[in-house]
Amino acid sequence: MVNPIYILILSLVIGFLLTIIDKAGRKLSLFFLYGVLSFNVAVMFIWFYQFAFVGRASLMIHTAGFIAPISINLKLGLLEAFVLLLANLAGLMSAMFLFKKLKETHISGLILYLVLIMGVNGLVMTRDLFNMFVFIEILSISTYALISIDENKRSFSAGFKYMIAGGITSTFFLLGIIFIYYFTGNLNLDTVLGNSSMLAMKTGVFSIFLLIVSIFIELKPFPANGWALDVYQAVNSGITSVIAVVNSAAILFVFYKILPLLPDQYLMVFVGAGIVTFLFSNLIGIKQTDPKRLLGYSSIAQMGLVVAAISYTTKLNISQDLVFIMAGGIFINHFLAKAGLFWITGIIKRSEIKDWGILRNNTPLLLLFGVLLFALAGLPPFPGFWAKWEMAKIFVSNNLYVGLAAVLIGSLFEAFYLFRWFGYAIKNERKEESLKPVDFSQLFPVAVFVLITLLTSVWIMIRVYAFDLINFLPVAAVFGMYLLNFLKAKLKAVLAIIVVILYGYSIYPLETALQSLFGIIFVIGSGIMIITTMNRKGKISGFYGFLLMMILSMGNLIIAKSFLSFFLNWEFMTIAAYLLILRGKKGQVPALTFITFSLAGAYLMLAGFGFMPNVLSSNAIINTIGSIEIPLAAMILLLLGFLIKSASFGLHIWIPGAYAEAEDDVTPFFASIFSKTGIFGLLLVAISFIKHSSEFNPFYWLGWLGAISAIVGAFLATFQEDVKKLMAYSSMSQLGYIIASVSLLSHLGWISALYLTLNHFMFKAMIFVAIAGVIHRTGTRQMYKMGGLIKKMPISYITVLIGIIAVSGVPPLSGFGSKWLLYSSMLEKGWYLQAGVFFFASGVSFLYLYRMIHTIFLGQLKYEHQNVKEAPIYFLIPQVIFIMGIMAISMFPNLIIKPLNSIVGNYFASTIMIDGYNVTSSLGHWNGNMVMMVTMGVFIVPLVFLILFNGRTQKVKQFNIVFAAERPESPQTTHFAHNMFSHYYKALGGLTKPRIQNFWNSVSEWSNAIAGLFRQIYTGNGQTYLLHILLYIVVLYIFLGV
Amino acid sequence: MINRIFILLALLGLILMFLPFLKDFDFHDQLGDLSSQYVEGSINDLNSQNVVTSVVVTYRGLDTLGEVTVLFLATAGIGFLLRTKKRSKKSRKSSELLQTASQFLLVLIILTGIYIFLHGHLTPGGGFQGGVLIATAFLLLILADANVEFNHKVLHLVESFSGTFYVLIGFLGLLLLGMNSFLDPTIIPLGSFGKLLSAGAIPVIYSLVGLKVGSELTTILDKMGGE
Amino acid sequence: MSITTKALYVIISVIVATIYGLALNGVVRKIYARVHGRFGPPVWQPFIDIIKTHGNNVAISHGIMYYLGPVFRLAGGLGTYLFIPVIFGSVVFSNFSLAGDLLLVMYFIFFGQLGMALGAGEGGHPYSPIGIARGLAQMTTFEVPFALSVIALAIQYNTLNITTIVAAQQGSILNWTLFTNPLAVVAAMISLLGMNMHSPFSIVLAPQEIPIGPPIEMNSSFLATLQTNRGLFGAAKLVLFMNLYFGGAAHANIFVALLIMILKTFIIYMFSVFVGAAYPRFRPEQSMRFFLKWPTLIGIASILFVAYF
Amino acid sequence: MIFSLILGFILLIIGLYGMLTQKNLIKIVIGFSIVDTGTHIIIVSIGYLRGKTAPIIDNAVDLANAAKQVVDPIPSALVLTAIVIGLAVTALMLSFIIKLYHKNRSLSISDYQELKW
Repeated sequence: MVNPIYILILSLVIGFLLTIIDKAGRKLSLFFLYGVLSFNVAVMFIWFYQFAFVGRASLMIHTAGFIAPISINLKLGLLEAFVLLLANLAGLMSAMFLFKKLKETHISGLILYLVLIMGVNGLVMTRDLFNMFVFIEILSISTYALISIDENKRSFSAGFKYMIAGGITSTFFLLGIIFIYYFTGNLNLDTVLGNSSMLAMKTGVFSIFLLIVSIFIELKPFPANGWALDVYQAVNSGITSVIAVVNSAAILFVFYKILPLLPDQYLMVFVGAGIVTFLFSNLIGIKQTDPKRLLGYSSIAQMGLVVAAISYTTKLNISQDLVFIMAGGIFINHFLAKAGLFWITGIIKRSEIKDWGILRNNTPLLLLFGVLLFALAGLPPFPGFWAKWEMAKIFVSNNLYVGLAAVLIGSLFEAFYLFRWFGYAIKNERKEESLKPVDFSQLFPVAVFVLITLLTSVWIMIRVYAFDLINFLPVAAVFGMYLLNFLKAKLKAVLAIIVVILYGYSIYPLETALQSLFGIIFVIGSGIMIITTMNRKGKISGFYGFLLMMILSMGNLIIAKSFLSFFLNWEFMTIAAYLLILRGKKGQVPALTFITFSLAGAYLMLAGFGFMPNVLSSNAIINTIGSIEIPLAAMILLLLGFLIKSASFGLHIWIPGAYAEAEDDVTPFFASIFSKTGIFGLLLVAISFIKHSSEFNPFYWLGWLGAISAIVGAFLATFQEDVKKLMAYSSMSQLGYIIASVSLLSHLGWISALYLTLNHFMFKAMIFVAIAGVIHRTGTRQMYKMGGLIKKMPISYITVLIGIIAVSGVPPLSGFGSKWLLYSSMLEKGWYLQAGVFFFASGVSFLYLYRMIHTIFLGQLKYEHQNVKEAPIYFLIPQVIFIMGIMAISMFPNLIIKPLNSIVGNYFASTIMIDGYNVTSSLGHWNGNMVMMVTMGVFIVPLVFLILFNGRTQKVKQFNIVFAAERPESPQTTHFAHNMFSHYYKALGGLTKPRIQNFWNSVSEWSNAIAGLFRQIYTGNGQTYLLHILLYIVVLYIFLGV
Repeated sequence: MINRIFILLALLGLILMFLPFLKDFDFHDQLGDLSSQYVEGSINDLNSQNVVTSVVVTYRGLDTLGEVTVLFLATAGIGFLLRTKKRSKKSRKSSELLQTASQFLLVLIILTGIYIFLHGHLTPGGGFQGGVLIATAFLLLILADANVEFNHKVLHLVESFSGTFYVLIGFLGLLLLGMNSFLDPTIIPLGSFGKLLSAGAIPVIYSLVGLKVGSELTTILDKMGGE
Repeated sequence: MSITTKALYVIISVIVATIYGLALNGVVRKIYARVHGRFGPPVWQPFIDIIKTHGNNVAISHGIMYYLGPVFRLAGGLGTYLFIPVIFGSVVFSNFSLAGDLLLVMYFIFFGQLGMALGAGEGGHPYSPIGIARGLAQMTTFEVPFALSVIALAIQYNTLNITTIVAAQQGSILNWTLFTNPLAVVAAMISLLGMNMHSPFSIVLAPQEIPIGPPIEMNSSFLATLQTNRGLFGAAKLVLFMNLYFGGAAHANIFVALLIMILKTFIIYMFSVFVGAAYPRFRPEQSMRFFLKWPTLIGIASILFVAYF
Repeated sequence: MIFSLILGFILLIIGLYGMLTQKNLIKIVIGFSIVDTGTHIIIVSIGYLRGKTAPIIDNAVDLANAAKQVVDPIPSALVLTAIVIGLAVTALMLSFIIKLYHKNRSLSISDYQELKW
């Protein structure tokens, strides 16, 4: 084994000699620089391997032939090796990134860089307090100097501020050391730790405080961190990434080393300070438009979170594994992602996130950017996700609710600004200028870090959580499809269908019929819907991968065996959905709204799952949830999370944008399939609730919420001109029905819930597919621009017709069954007023349905649509399949009622009687088959009659109407379409005001205003920053309450 | 104004924080365990008269290496920062007295510096002090003539090799005495207590430190003097 | 019961209802004329109209949906009627009430309206969708008090089965819903005004100034079908109201029972006629808002009344 | 109450006050130097033992009983390092000022605030 002290020796010797070596040419110097840096990595890799996989005990290296505490000693254990491996790797990669710069700059730059990395190694390994000070200074001074690598005024002024701050904090550090020496007579950390009783009095704690707080300030706590932000913004990206990750990692490790000095009861101050930093930095982050400053805020926030995690785990003394996942997870996540992103900012060199559309010119770089951004946002499968999961559990189990809330809100802010950035990169208008070809030396480091991020993620999934391979499928699908990117879209679609079929086959048979029901919707339904996408031409990169990701993760929800697996796939699904929405032409803003709301929901769920016991079972969670009692708080949190997905009233504002702006053949997935995941979630909670009913019944209120969603959704749909928005609000309304019927918690209620679910799945799918075909042909979503298309697209018309009959609940189609079940169950339960609201809502649904079908298909055909053809066959196939499905369950309701009866029979005693086709509830009866027969009878009799009496009618042309004694010629003025229900709008008066939209707008404005207010503290003046630091120390000491 | 109040508040806060320490502070009556061990060890194990030197060079040798590195970094950093600026020729002339004296004093001061670091293990002083003294000699030259040109090659060579040898001596300890012996002075016989050739490698290290500090400070002065 | 017998009964039932409905229309026109001081058409004028329009040779069609519109409309009327038991206890007039309960009837009402709306829409005349838009919008509002009132009934009788509801009202006039739950009846009767589209809620058709609504482009047999339906559908609605709120028609003798039905439905109809003759017409938004205010509150009150008192 | 310690502390506060109130960059660095010096005085004071001599084992010290006669050598060793480090930082700060002055011809800290928020 190589003694790690050789890292110091080699670095120093080469550092000292570089001036002379450089005389022989820069190439040689660079060779030595990279050589030493690679040596560092290699040494640390070997040691890391030894500690982690061979199980070697940690290594103590003393110096000068004396054993500590007489001499200074170094320690290399698993943690040290881990941190140093990363740090050295980042050092090497950053040096590679800086290759061009280092080739040209003064030789001192290389020396400084080399010694900086050496300082990091020393700092992490040393166990002597004063030696830490020395290494911190080595680190700081080399950093100060390297800041000037780009010679501009901004970096000089930032550097000066940095020096002032750094100088003062190290003074305090020094004072802390000497005070501790005064009390203990020793400087060796381990000895001091052993004698900590000597520091138990007030002045002793004060000394420790001085020591820790100065390190803490080096970690940039809010608000004593203005200097760091300026540095992040101004300095060359390669150096910034070193400062942000390598230096921070070393300092953080020092913090971790010395933290145990502080008695446990004081640790909460640092937990609090860390969380405050996380929250506020992310809050201010939402105001940032400069990517580097934005990343700076994010860095600071992440460090705050790591500090909080470290302090808290130190306080609690929990198991090492958890510490590793929680603090280590956040750390490594931040480390890899932040370094990578800083490098990318150095490649792109655009100081406004709005200009980042240029990134699209380079697909590999865009991909790398995406992975890193998603990792930073704490999404699965990246390490930050697992860390937050564990954090939620630990915070909850220790009743640290405020902390958890702050962390989650902060995470949401962070995700918001990161995804806004991502949106600009993906969607913002591309300027004419093209991206210069990216040097391999600059791309390589990013790629390496992305690879490590992915490997770490996989490692955590396999080794720590022991996930089945099936949980990897969603991600594997993305990569698989990326590799097959060269294929034509049709081929990829076929492939996707095959994958879905194989997947379905592999999870079949499911344990229960309830699972099978959702399996039909999520998997089979998706498989059918993929046919629609075969109409696409070209390669369509980045589509099928995400589509498969969404489908497979939805499928995994059904078979998830633990909450974690459920949540993991839930997040996968959200990511995929986000990316699919973002693909839409104007998808930027809707996608951002969607992801913000979805992540808010996810964080609520995360908090909720924090309250849940761990489940170890070989059965799917949906089947075992009945035996688990969900605490009330968790239930409410989870319900809120699921309600966001099912676009319940108040949480619905993402839905019109997301549905409307997603590509037309993707919207059916969202509306008919994706929306059901929220319902699945509600059922999950409800099943537990019915087995352990508590005093307070959240489902009663959920019932009302469903009712309000139904009516408000219907109102909103009525006043839309955009057909997709109309159907989006219609979905909100229909999901309101389902939410309410789930909330009934009764036999009939759940039958109606599942019936509605299945019905909504089919009719929403066919209507949206039909509409996609219409939009495909006409090129517009504004309904009033269409009209008279019945003659051109008869099959689509029939689909929509059957669809709207099924939506509206008019007999004899399946919709009536759902309405009958719904009202019967509501009245049975005693929810009379709610039933009244639903009656109203179902009346209003006629308005928008008629508006849609009339405005598009009836009335006057526009001249520009004279040559429109029927939708392509790929649109028609799914339509026909779903028509057959609707007709089947309409003719033979037993096909569905009987299975549903038996599914729900597992949870409630049956309250209906099924006799032949006659379904009898305690209130009424319904014979679907007979209704169908009678209806066909009464329809056919007049038809035959009419044909007999009036068989030969005269076909007339389009304008053969008498209209105020004239023959109109302009379809636009003759087509009564635009603003069709203006009178209704007037009549409703105050009910139509967009109050919820206004509410969320003001939430957004207030957050921005508050962020704007807080960032005023960063005046840009170095003295103010120093004042912040001093005040911060004083205030923190007051909070310490010694 | 409000800024002033905050400044006063911050300083007042700091004073109040430190006050308990100041109030309770009293000098220790005797050495702590570690210090006593150092004093004993310096006499018995290292044969070094100057305990501070023993501590600096041996017991806390890693600190000293770091310290040298810091100074080295400062030199490199200043070189890096001021890399592009052309040396501006100044026409300021010093008094003849200074010019003459500087020539005369130069050697004397340098010799004194060398004495100080060579005797670092015996008398007060050491590498740093000696090095600083050497640098002052060159400062004198700069003061006397702002346009004085030093031989950078020599400076670099001295700087680089003194540092390198310092590390290599430490490395020799590793090589000869085992993994815990980086910077162990006992690679060279300890000699007899109180003599110049005692304390093992301590005088060698201190001499190298002296050379290094001297050349580095000179470089710094040169660089900054040029601006 | 064999299918043929059932079919026979159904045909009898439908013919009786159609004739009655059309006659009722004639009577109303007569009454309106007399109120206005005119002589008015004969009572059998609707029958003459139907025969005449059927006799027209020229029929134009704008397309299949246009063709099917009247069919839908009549099917809706027929179906609605057929799912209602007309005479309590009568086998001939029980229709297909076994197929479903009150909810089925309420939703089947929409069947014809929707089909007609679509058919008229294909005609391409802008007045039809204007009328439809108004009609649908108004419908959503008057359905609210009606639905609330039906919910109140469901609570009161603990069933949605029309026959059972009628059965519960037998015995004494005081058992009628009119007396046991007057609030529900008030709410329902107000919404009946909207359903019948008489003044003040006649803006949907705007019958005097410019004829608006689905029939505008319908001619010959199509119009005849619509007119037939108007009779039948009107009768069906009245029968429903009679069953729900006024004790239904029950008597051992089927003809007496029919007479009772005619009498009751006539009075119910007269209510809306008289109101229509007495009040001026609302603008669309006025009428919609009207239904969402007092009638709805009354409906809610009726639910609260039966549910909690 | 120990005079030297208090002196060091007073210097620390004065230095900080100077750093916080002076607008001139060079004066700020001077403030920093004062802080540094104060710190060094504090360090040395802590190592002092009443009535003991310097930790150099010459004729003034009894070889056998040396540990009882000398002041603490460790703070002296530490202060040496601290001084050098302080020097290095100060030198670097001054270089920064030189660069800033070259770029902007101003020594007032309020002229270097373009990075903010």
